[in-house]
Amino acid sequence: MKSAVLMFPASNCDRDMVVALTKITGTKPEIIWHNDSTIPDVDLIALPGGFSFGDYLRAGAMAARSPAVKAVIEHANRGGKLIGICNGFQVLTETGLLPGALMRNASLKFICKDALLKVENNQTSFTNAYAKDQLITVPAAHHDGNYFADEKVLGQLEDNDQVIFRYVDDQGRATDTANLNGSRHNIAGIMNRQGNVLGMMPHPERHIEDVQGGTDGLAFFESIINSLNS
Amino acid sequence: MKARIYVTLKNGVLDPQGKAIQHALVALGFDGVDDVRQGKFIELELRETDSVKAKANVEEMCKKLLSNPVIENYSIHIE
Amino acid sequence: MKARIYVTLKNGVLDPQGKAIQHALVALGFDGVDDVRQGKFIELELRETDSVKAKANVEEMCKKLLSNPVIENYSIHIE
Amino acid sequence: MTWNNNVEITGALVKEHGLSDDESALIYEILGRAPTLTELGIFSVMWSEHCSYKSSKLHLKTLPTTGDHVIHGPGENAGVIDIGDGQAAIFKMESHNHPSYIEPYQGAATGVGGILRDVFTMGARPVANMNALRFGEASHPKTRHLLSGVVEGIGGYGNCVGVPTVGGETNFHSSYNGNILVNAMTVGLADQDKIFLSAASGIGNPVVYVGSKTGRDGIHGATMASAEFTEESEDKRPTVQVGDPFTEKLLIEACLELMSTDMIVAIQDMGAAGLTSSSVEMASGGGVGFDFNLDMVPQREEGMTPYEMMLSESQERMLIILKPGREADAKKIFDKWDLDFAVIGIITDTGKLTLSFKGEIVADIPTQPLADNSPEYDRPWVQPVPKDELLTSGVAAPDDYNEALLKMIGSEHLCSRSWIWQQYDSQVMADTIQMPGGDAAVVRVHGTDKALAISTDCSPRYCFADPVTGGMHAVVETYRNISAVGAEPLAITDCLNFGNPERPEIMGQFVGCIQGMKKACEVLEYPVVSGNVSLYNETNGTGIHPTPAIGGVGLLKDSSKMVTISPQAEGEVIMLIGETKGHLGASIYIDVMEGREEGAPPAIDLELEKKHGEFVRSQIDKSNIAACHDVSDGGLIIALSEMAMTSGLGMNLRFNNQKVPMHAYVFGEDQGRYIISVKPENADMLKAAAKDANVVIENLGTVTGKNFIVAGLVDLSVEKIKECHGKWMSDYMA
Ligand SMILES: Nc1ncnc2c1ncn2[C@@H]1O[C@H](COP(=O)(O)OP(=O)(O)O)[C@@H](O)[C@H]1O
Ligand SMILES: [Mg+2]
Repeated sequence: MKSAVLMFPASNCDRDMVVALTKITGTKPEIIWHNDSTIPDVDLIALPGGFSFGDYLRAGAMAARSPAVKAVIEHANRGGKLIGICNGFQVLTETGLLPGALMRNASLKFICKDALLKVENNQTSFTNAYAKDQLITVPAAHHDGNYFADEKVLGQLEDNDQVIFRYVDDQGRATDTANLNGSRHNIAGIMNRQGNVLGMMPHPERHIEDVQGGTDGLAFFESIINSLNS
Repeated sequence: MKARIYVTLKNGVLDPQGKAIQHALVALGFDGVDDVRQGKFIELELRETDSVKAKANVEEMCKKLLSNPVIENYSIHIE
Repeated sequence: MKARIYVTLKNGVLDPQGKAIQHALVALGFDGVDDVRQGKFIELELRETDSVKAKANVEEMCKKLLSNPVIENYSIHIE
Repeated sequence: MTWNNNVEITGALVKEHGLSDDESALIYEILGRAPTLTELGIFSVMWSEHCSYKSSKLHLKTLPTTGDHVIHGPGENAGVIDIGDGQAAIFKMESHNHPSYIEPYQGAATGVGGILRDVFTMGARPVANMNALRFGEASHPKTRHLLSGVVEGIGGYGNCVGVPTVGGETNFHSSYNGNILVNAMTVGLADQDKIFLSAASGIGNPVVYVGSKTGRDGIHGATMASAEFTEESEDKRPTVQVGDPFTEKLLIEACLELMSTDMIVAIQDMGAAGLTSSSVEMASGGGVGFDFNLDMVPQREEGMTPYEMMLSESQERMLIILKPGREADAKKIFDKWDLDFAVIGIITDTGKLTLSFKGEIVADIPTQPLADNSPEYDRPWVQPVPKDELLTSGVAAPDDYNEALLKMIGSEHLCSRSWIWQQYDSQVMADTIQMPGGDAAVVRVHGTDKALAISTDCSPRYCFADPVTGGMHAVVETYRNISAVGAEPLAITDCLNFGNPERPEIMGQFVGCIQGMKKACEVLEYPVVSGNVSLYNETNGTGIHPTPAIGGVGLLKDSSKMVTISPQAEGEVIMLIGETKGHLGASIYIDVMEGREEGAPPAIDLELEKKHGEFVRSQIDKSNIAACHDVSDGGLIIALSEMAMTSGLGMNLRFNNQKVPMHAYVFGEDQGRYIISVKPENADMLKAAAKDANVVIENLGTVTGKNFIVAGLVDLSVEKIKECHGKWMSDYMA
């Protein structure tokens, strides 16, 4: 699998993403700089976490308007695979590739905590290596992860099985206490209708080795490789 | 000239910051506050001297960057 | 009645957000933007009906909570 | 007001600048004439306590600063130690106390920014942040607001720059009601052959300013940090600096990119006293002069005067000496990262700092005397007398140990700090292998099997009761915390926070703590490689508790050997290393249960600490230990219940204590102790090994079930203890 990681000023999980992709795919991803207007031909583009442009104005807002993102949108429109993790998810909603918006956490505080997620849909390019309804632990660390969309959009997301990950308790229930940040419908990650673009707040790339406290992030990347091979 | 832009959350969008402020006000003993909404206030110093043109230009800025139509409304004052 | 509060950074206080927004506007091709400052805009729904009393009350809220006197100024509009 | 550089330098003006008559006379002597206003400003900040260490220098010199691992000790921007394979760990701790009291968010944020710059200016990529915080008592009306702002500020800055904040410590005490302490530490990694120093050289080389523009921020910040607080100074508002972590992140990346080339001769961050101290340090360090054209300084505000430019403490700025002719290449890097880049001067052979502004020379000062002839005081001090030993017989036993345990663990002193650390990204960079909540934080050395263990510690109540023992204790506590994860303690940094040094008893506390630190560092072979002093932490004549915060760094050669405080499985055997004598003086127990702060702190046997540390480390290295936790605040039972809470597993324990009253055994804070959890099949071997090493060890029980049970004393569900432990701070901050 050929991949690339898009870097904005003050991206800060870019290295983590590069390490994860290198480990899992065996090849080092290319780096795309936010000012590049042409991007390499790859199977997967990853928008990493961080605080692009300081997260000033709105998280991801300025990054979403950068030249490289225009090219990334074209990549996605051609059916190319695209993931946005944390700040990357915020950027994707700001571009409109994914619906909704990510607002300040309901607690108004930054939250760094292992999140328990339920894999709601495993029939996707990003989750086929998980079992349906599998509970996985993935570290979350964000200030603006409170997913918002209006009822109509939420209804569409649910009806089309576009909600991929939800914050749940250890019984798999999407309760208010399990809801890390106040997200509508406990949403932690969603996919576009076509199934090639995914955004999520928690960081699978931080859980790929035992010493990091878990390896539940591995299957996320393995799923993408599976989907390209099938 | 100066442009003042007020960016507010749309009706129906929950405003955790506003809610927290209302809470804190009550805790401080201020009663009679029925609702609080927090938005952004952006001031631009523009080189443009024609207020109609300025307004059109700022409108464009709001659409392209300064507000997120999924959750926000904006209004513009030029002076 | 409604109170609108505009909280702005004092003169001379660095405004990293404003700076970044200005940069982004320029990058998007908007020229002629000399300066950008970002502040807060807070709307209160008050039960009070006397505008003088409301103003005094809101003034107190600004001092105690809504603004940070070390780096911010505020202004109040009652309607 | 028009600006006049040549105003008459009156006595009042000199005083306003915090300079004494003697100091003023020295200025005239150095210059051979009256200073200009700009020069007066420069002298005043350079000779402030904060920059000159005039009260502390004499005593700091006594600390051990060398050792096999030390590459650069104090004197550089940060300390540098050898961690093998040509790599180095670079670290330092610094205070941002006064600014954080005035504006907690920005004060704490800029504190983090400042310490990060001290570390990356030496060529290191910052890999971990720590924070040591002291707040006033919980009932003080300001505490909540300060705690909330400080934590948010630390998180706001550290999270954005993408450096994990991996641990710290937090105390509450009334002595900090008007003077909170915010000490921040950064640890970075570099290759030993890529370490950058600040001494300037090369006559004619360009001096380059990079980073943010200069505004009027924090003018006189350094002198503010050197003056006692009065109620009035809370109004000194516009001097607060605002941090821009976004720019800092770009600055880190741009500087590291520049450092990967061969263009740099020397580099220095602009910290306290901004352009002044950075340029004076660089020039005097290299024995050269600087010729600056201040018109070239990137300015954020209009009409800035030379005085303001030289004293501004605007954040996120660096000064770099480039090799000649490399300006354009270097500028390309800063352009890419959207940062200001300006050649503001050149190196001269005059030995002077010469500043011109709009064609006029506004300052012309020989840098050597400005840097080195700064006053050095031998302030009068009295050797502190330790408080009397507290007799255990005068301390009541609890009626109910269940309740006592819950009361202790649910107090502000011992409760979980998770409300704090959850606001910090502790995992960014994906190398954090031990998160906050344990004894030491552990971060991997990226791409290797090695890891660094880091801990910050100090028990101000011990230092208050007996500065010498307290100073020793702070060092020893980091040593134990680092040993407890299996790492070898290598070196420390310190942040010495004290009251007004002009009072002999405060100066005595300072000297006493240093005496204790010195002894501990010597015996443990654990040198001081960097540090910071913050004096005048005093409001209306009341000083803080002496607080020599220590930041220790250790090395784990094989990170897979690391242990945590969490027992791994049921059936493991719990053992206690070290002797329990039941020392209750200056303990958390008498504070929480009886509201007293009396007695001498527990004695410290440094040789024993060393022996126990070595024993624990060697057993961890042999993978004979499943979990380990040192015994500190709150004593044995607190340490045991912390282990139970982290694992979620219960314990069935029995205390075979015949010698001392049970409550003293349970809550006493005797030093040199560790609790280990050992697989049953390893238990006998471990005991034998302890015997061989002449280490006192005893069996306390086993890991089992869901309840925390001490026969005849305590029977509580681990869930219940956890709930109590987790509640205080989140309730307090709700
Ligand atoms: N301000 C803070 N920021 C981050 N972590 C903290 C802070 N205060 C305490 N902690 C963490 O809480 C845990 C307990 O702290 P402490 O009781 O000081 O540990 P110890 O007694 O082992 O030195 C440690 O893991 C420490 O890193
Ligand atoms: Mg400990």
